[in-house]
Amino acid sequence: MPWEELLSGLLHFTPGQGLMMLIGGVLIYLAINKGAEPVLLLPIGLGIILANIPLSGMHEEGGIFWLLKKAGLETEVFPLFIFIGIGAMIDFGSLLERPYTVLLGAAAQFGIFGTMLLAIVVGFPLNEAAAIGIIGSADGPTSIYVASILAPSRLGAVAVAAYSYMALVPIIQPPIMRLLTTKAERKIRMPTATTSVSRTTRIMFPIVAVVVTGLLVPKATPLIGMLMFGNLLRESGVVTRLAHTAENELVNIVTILLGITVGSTMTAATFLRADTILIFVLGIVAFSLGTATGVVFGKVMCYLSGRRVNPLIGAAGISAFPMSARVVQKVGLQADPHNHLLMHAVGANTAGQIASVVAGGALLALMAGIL
Amino acid sequence: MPWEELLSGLLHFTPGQGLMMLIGGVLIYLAINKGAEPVLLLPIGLGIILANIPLSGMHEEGGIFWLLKKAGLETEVFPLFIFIGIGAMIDFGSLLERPYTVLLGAAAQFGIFGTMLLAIVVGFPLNEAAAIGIIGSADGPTSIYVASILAPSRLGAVAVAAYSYMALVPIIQPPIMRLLTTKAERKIRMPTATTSVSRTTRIMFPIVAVVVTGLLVPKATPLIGMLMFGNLLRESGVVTRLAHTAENELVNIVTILLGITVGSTMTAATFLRADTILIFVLGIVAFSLGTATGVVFGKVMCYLSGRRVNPLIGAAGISAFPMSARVVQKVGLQADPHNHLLMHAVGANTAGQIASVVAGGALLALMAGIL
Amino acid sequence: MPWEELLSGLLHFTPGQGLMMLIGGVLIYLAINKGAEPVLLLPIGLGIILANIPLSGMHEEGGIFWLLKKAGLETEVFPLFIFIGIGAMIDFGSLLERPYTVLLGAAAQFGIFGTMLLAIVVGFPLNEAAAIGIIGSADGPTSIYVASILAPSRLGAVAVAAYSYMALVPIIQPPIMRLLTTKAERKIRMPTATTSVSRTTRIMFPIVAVVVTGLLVPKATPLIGMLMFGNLLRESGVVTRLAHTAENELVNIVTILLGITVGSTMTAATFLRADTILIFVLGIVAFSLGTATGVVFGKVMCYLSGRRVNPLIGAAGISAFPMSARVVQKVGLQADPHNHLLMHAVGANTAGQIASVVAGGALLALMAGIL
Amino acid sequence: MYLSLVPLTASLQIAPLSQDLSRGLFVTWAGMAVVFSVLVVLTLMMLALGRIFRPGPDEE
Amino acid sequence: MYLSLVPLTASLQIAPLSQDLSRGLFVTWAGMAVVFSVLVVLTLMMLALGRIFRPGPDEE
Amino acid sequence: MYLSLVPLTASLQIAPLSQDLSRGLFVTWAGMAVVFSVLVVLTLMMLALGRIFRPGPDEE
Ligand code: NA
Ligand code: NA
Ligand code: NA
Repeated sequence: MPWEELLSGLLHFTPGQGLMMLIGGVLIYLAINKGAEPVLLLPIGLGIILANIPLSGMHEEGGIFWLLKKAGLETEVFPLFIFIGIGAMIDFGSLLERPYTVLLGAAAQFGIFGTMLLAIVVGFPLNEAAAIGIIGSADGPTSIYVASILAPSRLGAVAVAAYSYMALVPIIQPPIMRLLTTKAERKIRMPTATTSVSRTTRIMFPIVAVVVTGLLVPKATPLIGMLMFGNLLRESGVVTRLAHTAENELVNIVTILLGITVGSTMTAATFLRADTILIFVLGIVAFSLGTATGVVFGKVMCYLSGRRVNPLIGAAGISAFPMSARVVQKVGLQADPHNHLLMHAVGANTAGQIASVVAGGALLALMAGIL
Repeated sequence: MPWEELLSGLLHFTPGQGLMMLIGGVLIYLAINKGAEPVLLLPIGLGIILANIPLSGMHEEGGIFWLLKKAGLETEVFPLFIFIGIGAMIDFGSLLERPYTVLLGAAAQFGIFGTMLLAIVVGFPLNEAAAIGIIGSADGPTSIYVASILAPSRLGAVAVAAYSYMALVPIIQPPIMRLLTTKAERKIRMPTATTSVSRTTRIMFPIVAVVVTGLLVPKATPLIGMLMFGNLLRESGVVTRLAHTAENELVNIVTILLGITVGSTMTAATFLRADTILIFVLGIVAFSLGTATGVVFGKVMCYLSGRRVNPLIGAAGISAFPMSARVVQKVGLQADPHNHLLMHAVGANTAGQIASVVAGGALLALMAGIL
Repeated sequence: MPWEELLSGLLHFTPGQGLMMLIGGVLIYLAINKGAEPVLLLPIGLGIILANIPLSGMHEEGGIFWLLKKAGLETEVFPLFIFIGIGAMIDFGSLLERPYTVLLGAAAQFGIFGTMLLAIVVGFPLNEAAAIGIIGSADGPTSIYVASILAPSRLGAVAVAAYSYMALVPIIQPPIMRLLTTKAERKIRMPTATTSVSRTTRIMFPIVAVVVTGLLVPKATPLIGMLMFGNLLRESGVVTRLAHTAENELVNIVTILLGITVGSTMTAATFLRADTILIFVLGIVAFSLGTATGVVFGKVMCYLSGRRVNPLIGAAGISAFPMSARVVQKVGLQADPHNHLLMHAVGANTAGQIASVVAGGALLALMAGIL
Repeated sequence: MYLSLVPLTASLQIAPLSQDLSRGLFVTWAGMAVVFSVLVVLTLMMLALGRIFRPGPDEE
Repeated sequence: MYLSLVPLTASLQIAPLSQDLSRGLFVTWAGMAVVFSVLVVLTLMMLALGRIFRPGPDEE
Repeated sequence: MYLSLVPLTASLQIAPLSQDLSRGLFVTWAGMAVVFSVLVVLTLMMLALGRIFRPGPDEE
C-alpha cells in the first residue's frame, strides 16, 4: 500500500538513529555556540542527521550521499582539493626563517604512532589502529585522506575526533605543557628572527618540498603535492587570481560538500559501536601524546642549544594550525608577560603541517607493505 | 568522402530542428527583452539551439551534453546543489513570525495534484501526468528533480513551463485572485507581527524541518535536506564564508550548467510532439489551480479567524518565490492603498517553498508504490 | 620488506624523470620570471614535477591524476568550461564594427594546415601531424581539445608549445611582419570605425555564430557553442551574476585543475622522445606560418581595397588573444608613431579566435572521415 | 449473491473511471493529506520553538 | 584504353607523394575552404545584422 | 645447535607480543625514522636555499 510507504519512514526509525541525530545536534550546538571548528562540524552535524533518516535512499546507489562519497571521498578528491586551498593560505615564512623548528614538527608526530600502538593493545585491528592514530596528525584533510583509505567505516569517528580536538586544543594542551616544563623553561625568551627570507627561497620551497618528500615517501606525494601546489600559486605572485580562487571559492565549495559527506557516513549501524567511544578516548591520547613528545623534544633542543629554545614551542608541532601556535603564545605569556613566542610557534606549527603529511604518507606506505 | 562529412550537417538539418532553434530563440528573446527568468531561460534557450545542430556528437556517449545530463541531471546533483544555495538565500523569518501561513502553502499544492488528474484525463500516462503536475510546485529545482525521475523525456517541457509561468505570475494570478475574492475581503488589513523570532528558533527551524519532513516523507529528504542545509549555513552565523559561497559561486556555476543541460534535452524528436502543447496548457492550469486553492483556503481562514486573514495571501502559497508575494502586495494595494500585505505573503511564499518540496517527495513516494 | 617500500621511490627514480623535473622547473621559471603565460605554465610545470615522482600512484586507476585526466581531459570538460569563461571575457565589438577583418582570421589558420603537412613530411603519422598543426591555432583550449582527441600522448608537448609560443608572440611575429611588408605599407593609416554596433547585434552575434558554424562544421559545435554561450551570458546584460562567475571563479577553478592535469600527462616515458623536439620546432613554424599567411592576405586586401587596409593587422589573425593585437599596434607605431592599429588588430584577433575553433572542428571532422 | 454484487460495485465506480484515474485520485488525496500533515506538524513545532526560545532583550 | 589511363593517373600524382601526404593535402585544402566558407558566411551575417539592427540614438 | 637457538630467539621476543603489536612497533620506528629523515633533509634544503638565495637589499 502506498500509504504505508509514506509512513514507513517513521516505522523504520530506530532508537539508534535517534541517538545519532542527537549526536549530530550536539555537534551543531558545539559548532555554533562554542565555535568548535564550525566550518566542518556544522555540515558534519547536519550530515549525520540526514544520514539517519530511514528510507531516504540517499545512501543507495545513485543517491546523493552515495554519489558524494564515491566521487569525493573514495577518490580523495575532497581532501586533496582542500589541500590546494590550505597551501594557498599558509605562509611558510616563519618556518623558513627558523628551519630548526622543523624537527619539533617531526617529534610531535609520535602522537600518531604511539596512539596506533595503544589502539592495537586495546584490540583494534592494524588498519583501524593506524586510522585512529592519524587523529594525532591534528590535521583534518590528512586524517580524512588516511582514514578513508585504511578504514572507511571509521572515517566519521576519526574525522569528528580530529576536528573536535583541534577545537579543544586550548583546553587539552596547556596542562600537559605546564606539567612537562619548569617555569624557568617557560620563561626562556627567543630572539626575533634576524634573517629574512628571499622571495626566491619562498618560491623554491614548495618545489623542493614536493621533490624531497615525494622521492622519499611516494605515498605522501598526492597530499604534499596539492598542499605545495597551492603554496606555489601563492608565493609565485604571478597568478593571484588562481591563488585567490583556490583559497576561497574552491576550498569553500569543497568544504561544504566534504562536511556533509563525512557526516553522511555516520549512520547508526557504523557509528554506534562500543569501540567508537574508545576511538574518541584514543583521539585525546593522540593529541596529548603529540603535545608531550613535541614539548619533550623542545626540552632536548633547549638543553642542546644552551637554553636558547623555549620548549613550549614544541607543543605547536602537532600542527592543529593555527590554534596550537596561539596556545603556545598564551602559555608563554602566562610565565612571562613580555615573552612573545608566536612566530617561533608558527614555524613549528607549519612544520607540523608538513610532518603530518609525511607521517600520513609513511603510514600508508608501511601499511600497504604489511596488509 | 570527407567533404560530404563536412556538409553533412546541413544535409541532415530537419525542419523540426529549425523549429526548435526558433523556440530557443524565442526563449532567449523573452529572457532578455521581457526579463522572464533569464538566469534559467537564457541558458535553456541556447541549449536548445545547440542541441538541434545535427551531427555535433554532443548527445552521444562521451559528448558534453551526454556527460552533463548523466553527471548533473540523472544524479540530481544540479537541482540539489542549487537548493543548497536557495536555502542560503531564503529568510524564513516571516514564516516563523506567522506559523499559520504554513497552511496556505499546503493548500496551494493542490495545483500539483489537480493538474495531474487533468493530465490523466486528457490521456497522459500516470508518470508523465505526475511530472506535468509538478509544474504546479511553481519551483524550478523541485520541478526538475521530480520530472527527471518520473519522466525524463518530458523534463525540458516541464522545466521551461515552470520557469516561464513563474515569470508570468504577475499576469496569471491577479484575475484569479480578484475573481475569487470580494473587494471587502481584499481590503482586510493584517497587523504587522508583534512577536519577533529568536536566533535560536531560526537556527532550530532548518534542523526541525529536516527531521519532521524526512521522517514523514523520506523521499523528500534530499530536497528538504539540501534546502535546509543551505539555510542552516545562513542562520548559524558562524560560517559566513560557506554561506556566501553557497548562495553565489556554487549556485551560479551550477545554474550555468543546469540551464544549458536542460535546454540540451529538448531535441526535436523529444519535444516536437502534439502533446507538448498540452503540457504548456496544463502548466497554466497548474499555476491557476494552485492560486485558486490557495485563495480559497485563505477565505476559509478568513472566515474562521473572524476576518483577520486577508485571503489574497493564499495566492502566495504556490511559492514562485518571491514573485507571487509581490503580486499579493500589489493586488492588495489596488484594493486599499494603505494595506501592506507583503510580509504575510512572504510567509505563505516560503511556506509554499517547503510545501512544494513535501508535495514533490510525496508524489515520488506514492508513484514508487504504484508504478 | 616495508622499509624497502619506503626507499623504493628513490631506487626507481630515473635520469629521465630527473630531466622532466628540470623541464618542469624551467617552465615554472619562465612563468614566474619571464611572465610566460603563468596561469597555465606554472601549474603545468608543477604537474610535470609531480608526474615524474616514481611510485606515487597518482597515475594509476583511482589516483588523482588518473581521475583528473579521465574526468577533465578525456571528457573535454576542462577546455569546454574554460571556453565558457573566455566567451564571457571577449568583446566582439571590434570585429562587428569591421566584419571584413574576419577574413584575416581565416587566412592565418593556414599555419595549422601548413604545419600539419610539414609534420607529415618529417614522418609523423597523420593524427599526430594534425595535433601538431593545431599549435598554429595559437589558442590554448582549442589546442588541448583537438590534441586530446587526435593524439593524447602528444597533448603535453602540444599544450606547452601552444602556451609557450603565445608568450613568445612579441618575439616571433615582428621580424616576419617586417620581412613581408614594405615600410610604406606599414605606414598605412586606417580610419577609426564610424559605424557603431547596436546591442541587438551584439546579442544576435553569438547565436548566429553558433548556428552558422554548427551547421557547417558540426564537430566544431562544442567549442563554438561554449565560447558563444559565455559571450551570450556577457552580452545579454541580464545575467551579470552568471557572466561574472563564468569569467572568474569557473574559469579559475578549471584552470587550476587543467594546468596541473596537462602537466601530469608529461611523464618521461611519453615526453622524452627525440621527436618531441621536432614538435617544438614545428610549433614555431606553425606560429610563423600563420603570421605570414595572415600578413600576405593583409597585403591582398590592401591591394584590393586601394591601400585602405594596413597588412600588419593580418598578423593578429592567428589569435594568440590579445598579445598579437598588441604586437601589431607596436610594429605599426614603429613605422609611424601616430598610426593606431589596435582596434583593427583586435577585430582580426577575435576573428582568429573564431577561425581557430572552426579550423579545429574542420580538422576533427576531416580526420574522422579519414582515420 | 455474487451476481448481485457486480452491478453494485460497478455503480460505486464511476463508470468510465480508468485505472490510472482512480490511482491518480488516490495519489491526490494521499498527497494532499501528507502535505497538510507534515506542514501542520511543522507549524506546531514552529509554535513550540517560538515559545521555548523567546528572543532575548537584545534581539528584536 | 585501360592501360593508357594508368600512367596518366600516375603522372598526375607527384611520384613520391605518400598516402599520408596526399591525405594531408586534401585536409589542407578542404580545411581552409571550410574555414573561409564559414567565416565568409559569418561576415555576411554580421553585415546583415549590422544593417537590420542599427544602434538606436542613445547607443553610441 | 638448532635447539638452543629457539629459546634464545623466543626470549628476545617479548612473550605476549602479538603479531599486530610487533608490526605496529615496526611501523612506529620506521614511520618516525621516515618523518625525521624527510624533515632533516628538508631542513638542510631550507638552509641551503636560504644561503643561496639571500634576500636582495629591497626585500626585508
Ligand atoms: Na600534525
Ligand atoms: Na510551490
Ligand atoms: Na588562432
